[in-house]
Amino acid sequence: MAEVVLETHGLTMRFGGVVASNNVDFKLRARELRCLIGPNGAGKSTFFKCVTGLQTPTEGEVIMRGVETTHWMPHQIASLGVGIKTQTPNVMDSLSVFENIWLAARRFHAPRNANRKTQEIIERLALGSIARADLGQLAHGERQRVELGLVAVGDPWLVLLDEPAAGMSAEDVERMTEIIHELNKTAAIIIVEHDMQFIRSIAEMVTVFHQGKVLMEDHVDRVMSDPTVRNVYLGKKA
Amino acid sequence: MPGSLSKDAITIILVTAILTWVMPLIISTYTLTVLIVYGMLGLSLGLIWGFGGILCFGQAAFFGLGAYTYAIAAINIGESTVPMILAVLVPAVFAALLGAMMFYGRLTDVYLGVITLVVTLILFKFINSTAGPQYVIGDARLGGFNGIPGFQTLNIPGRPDDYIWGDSYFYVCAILLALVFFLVSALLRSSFGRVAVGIRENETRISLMGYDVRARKTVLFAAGAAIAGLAGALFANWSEIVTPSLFSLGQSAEIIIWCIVGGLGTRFGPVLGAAGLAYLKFLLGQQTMIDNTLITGLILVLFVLFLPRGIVPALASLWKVSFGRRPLGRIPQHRRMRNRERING
Amino acid sequence: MDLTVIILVEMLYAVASLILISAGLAVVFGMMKVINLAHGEFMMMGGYATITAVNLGVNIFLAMLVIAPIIVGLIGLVVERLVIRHLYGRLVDTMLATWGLSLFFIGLATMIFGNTTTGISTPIPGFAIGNYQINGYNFFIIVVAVLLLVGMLTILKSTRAGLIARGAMQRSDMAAALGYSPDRIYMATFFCGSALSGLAGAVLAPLVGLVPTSGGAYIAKAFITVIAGGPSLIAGLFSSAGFFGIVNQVFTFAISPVIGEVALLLAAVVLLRLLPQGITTKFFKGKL
Amino acid sequence: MSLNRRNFLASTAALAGASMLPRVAMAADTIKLGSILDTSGIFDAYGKPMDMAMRLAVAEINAAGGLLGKQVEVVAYDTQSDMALYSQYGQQLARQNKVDVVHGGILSASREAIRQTMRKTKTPYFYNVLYEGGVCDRNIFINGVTPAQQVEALVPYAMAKSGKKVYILAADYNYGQITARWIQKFVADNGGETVGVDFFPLDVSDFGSTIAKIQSVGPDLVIAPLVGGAHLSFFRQWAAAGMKDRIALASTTLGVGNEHKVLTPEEGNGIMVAYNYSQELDTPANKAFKDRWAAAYGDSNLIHETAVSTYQGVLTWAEALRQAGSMDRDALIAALESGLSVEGPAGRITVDPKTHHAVLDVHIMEFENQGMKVIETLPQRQPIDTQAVCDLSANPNDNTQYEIEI
Repeated sequence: MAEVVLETHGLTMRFGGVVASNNVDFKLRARELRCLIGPNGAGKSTFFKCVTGLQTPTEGEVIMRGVETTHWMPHQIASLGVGIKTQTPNVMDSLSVFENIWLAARRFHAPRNANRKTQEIIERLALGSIARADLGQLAHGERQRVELGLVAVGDPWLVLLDEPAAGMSAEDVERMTEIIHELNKTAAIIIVEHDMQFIRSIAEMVTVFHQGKVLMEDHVDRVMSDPTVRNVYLGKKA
Repeated sequence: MPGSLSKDAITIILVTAILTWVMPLIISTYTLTVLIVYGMLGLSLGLIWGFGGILCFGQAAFFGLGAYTYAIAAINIGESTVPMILAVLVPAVFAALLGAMMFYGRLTDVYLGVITLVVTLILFKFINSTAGPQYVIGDARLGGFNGIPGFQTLNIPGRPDDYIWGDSYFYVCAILLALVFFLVSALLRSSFGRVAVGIRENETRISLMGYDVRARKTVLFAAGAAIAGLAGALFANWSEIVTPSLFSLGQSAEIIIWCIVGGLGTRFGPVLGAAGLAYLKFLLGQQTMIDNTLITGLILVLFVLFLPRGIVPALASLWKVSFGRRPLGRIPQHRRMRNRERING
Repeated sequence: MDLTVIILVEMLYAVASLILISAGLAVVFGMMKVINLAHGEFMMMGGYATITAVNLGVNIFLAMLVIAPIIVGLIGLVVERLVIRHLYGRLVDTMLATWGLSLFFIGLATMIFGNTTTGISTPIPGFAIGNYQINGYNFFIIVVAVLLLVGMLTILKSTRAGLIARGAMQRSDMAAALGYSPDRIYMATFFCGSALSGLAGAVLAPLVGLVPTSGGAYIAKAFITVIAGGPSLIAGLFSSAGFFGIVNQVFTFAISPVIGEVALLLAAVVLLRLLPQGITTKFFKGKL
Repeated sequence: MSLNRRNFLASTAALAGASMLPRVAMAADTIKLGSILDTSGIFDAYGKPMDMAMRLAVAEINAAGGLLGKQVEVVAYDTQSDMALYSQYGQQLARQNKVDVVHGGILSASREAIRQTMRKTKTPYFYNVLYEGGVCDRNIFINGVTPAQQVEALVPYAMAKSGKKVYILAADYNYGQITARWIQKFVADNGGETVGVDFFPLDVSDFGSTIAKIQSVGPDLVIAPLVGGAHLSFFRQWAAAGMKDRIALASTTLGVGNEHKVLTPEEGNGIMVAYNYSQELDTPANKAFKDRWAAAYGDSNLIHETAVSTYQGVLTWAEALRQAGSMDRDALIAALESGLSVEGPAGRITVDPKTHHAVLDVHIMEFENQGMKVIETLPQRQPIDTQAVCDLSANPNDNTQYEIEI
């Protein structure tokens, strides 16, 4: 089996009296694609934020490729070669597509190489026609795609995506799926997602969160047919 | 930014040459000198605010620190070269420490504004209460409210008796401003500058790309302070006295007003805003009909309401609309950028 | 012993005057996320309104507690309609515009009242505590501050307007969704905030010599107090005014007034470094 | 903007487009008097009446036929209480407008900002404000009172009325620091004891803790050289605490900006001061002066110490010019150094040749019903503080502001 690239032990996050993430143990192997699902407030976004350094967990530890990163800042984690996309599009609106991607490329490459890498990604993601347009002028789907470009240009070995398909048209989702599969050839990927249809189309292994805990972890088909999971989603008692 | 650095350099040289030739025919060089100094001060805030998104309410602190450093060092050393260098270094180091304190504490927005404001107030109050004879640095009495007069002014390096003053001082200042302007252009064209603009646009994204936002903001903040410090030293040489009013909130306010009126996110805007408004103030002092404070206030309000992007960007987009290839597309961008500077409180 | 009492009273007074100075700014900031940098000038105008009214023969308490707040509130209303409402949601722009307004009002007051220091004397005589004389007016300031806090709490907790206000503080779009015009809410808020500033200026007027630039002395302190207080209106105001007031007075008595001021400012830096979003993000969370 | 104002009543000037351009040399058939004062901003309570006094003096000179057969033209700039503008306008006056004399400057910092420019350009400079003393420069003439002149008169009187233990509250800048030292010296000379000294920056306005502190020390007399609007709060809070009838109060600054008219009689009555001028000075010269002022400006309420100093400064300069008979600077200085005297509203003013400071009358006064009642007049006091360090006749190239060791 491939090496473990991400694991957490007893990851716990409390906000005042609320336990948003409760003693989560998690493992992810190289080039694995994993979806995190669960109803609103299940703790999947908190988990995501703790892993990416956007929040510091109250207890527990995060280990990436054998390095403990629990108290690291997001930029330190990103510098390891981890690509991160947050829930809302997080891009630089008054800069062009090229400039956006170039900034990401420049982090890991000298200026000349950064130019080349940027061009490559723009071609790969079919953004050529809008490369000079400012992000602020683009449609939602295009912005999401550019943000994936920002993630991809760094050649990550671990990619964390928070609701990448939210608010996108069917066509956009399809293109997104392709890109994710392409990324998955070299990187392990975690996707936090609501959209069951999208999950079915992309995932094999799924981790279900409920009330801050991992409810179950299994193949997507078995998870979908599991009565407990169904109840959780429909809001009935588990 | 369109164009290239070498093109920038040529433009800067041409514009400087023309202005230093034409302007003295209209305005006295003595007044022009201080307009240049203010222009440099405006540029220092324009750099960190317009391109780095750091709204500093205390840019005057670095200006004053530069001026006082120069005055104190000049009294102790008696030759102006080392004091000039110190006047750039001391504010830069001070800003680096202050910036590190703020940015590593993840302070942003108004909170950053409050800290810079408070630090300026502390410096002001401190300097203001040093009238007693016990406040001495080397041979220099700090002088409190009355300030420090009578220090060595700029001389040809190594020759303390050959003063640079009058017209030649004007040319020195003009060349220094051109040089600083060029360095700022170079900085903004470098990867560092482009990342800085990225930070202004979206701090989280830049840190998710793997850049250490805190360190970069600190460096940019220090660079702005170094420029303000240089401006302070030039000011000290011009006025031949330094007083605590250099540190005052009013001074900080003026710098912010210059940037707003001239135009944020441009290099030339703050310089123009500073020189223009300072000259306006100078002219207003020659009339007695309307209170000058009232006019300054009115200008600021009207600009925020009707021309929130400032003169230079407005002219630029007017130019684009009239002659440019590119349609209006870019215009709403800046407004959006400033809209985002709200608190999530 | 007597000195201890005096020091305690002076501390209470310092806290009370900080609360008064900051209340108007806090209301406007808490409700509208607008930093009104002309706040100090609103106070200055409150002072002038009081002095003018008293010189015209109005009872001083009526002038301070009724006339000045109403006049300044109305000025605030005009300012809101003409300037502020075009700038909602643009924090930095409103700060700059109100900064401009502050300069404008200084100029205006200079043209009307001139720059000579004016003032009225305090309406309450001093009295003795043991061997010490103390300014009786200090107690008046303390009482006004307490009444102000209690009043604000009551209004927010138990009136319909207070409920709407609390809703608007949490989510400004919620009030709109519930069918209240945000425009009217903002107008009302700005009126109240300005009136509070006017009240503070009026009540403090008998203690100081008033000049058109007097506002400048207050704005920095008010700004610091409000920001350090954080999101909760009353708890924030109370806790940060309490903290700064006590720090200030301890150092003032121990060393000198200057050191007291500097200590206050340093405390603000340290506080914001430790609690970057203000005191009430950590303590008194969720309180009003 | 420079205007040839025969009629100073036209005191407001239009902002004409022509002023955007620098002045080219103007017709040489007038004598140009440059004035540089804060007539807006926080110091205009001092500056505005000074400006009025200067214009009144010039108008009277012109009405009487001018000087050396020429009219005097005023070139005035408003420095807006901004130190940087002093440097700017100072240069403008000396180099561009090429004025024949400069009157003005209010704060010591503003004087120091322009003094060297005037010296370099050989433009005679009159500084008409009471100040901390010690300036020694052949190009400058100063006719305000200095600390020694005031304190020497005030301290013995105030101590005789109250007692030997003195507490000093002073503004924290040059003037306050130096004055506090002179007070300490004269308190000791008169057999008293200084029991406390506190300094306050000019923006301190809350004196509650200080008042408590003073009470814990228990002096007989408080001398308070406090300055400006914020410091006025002290006198308010002092009275509000009921301290006024318990401990006597004296000041060397209160009243200079007509502060006694702001304090109510209950707050002000009995405070002891010593100045060169008081509106209540009962002399024919003062009465005539007040009438002329009232004729020009409506009423004479705004007249204060530094306004009268300015008026007397212009008179001194005019008299010297008449005696010199030419516009030459050295002739002017020689005339001034000849022990020249003029009679002003506040009595006789004589130029001290050694220091270029003024020998003048000092009046001990007490506040009474918003006026300053003259108790005793000490005629022709010498500026002994500056005389101790400065001798321009022996050392004409001196160019320092001395700190006088006491």
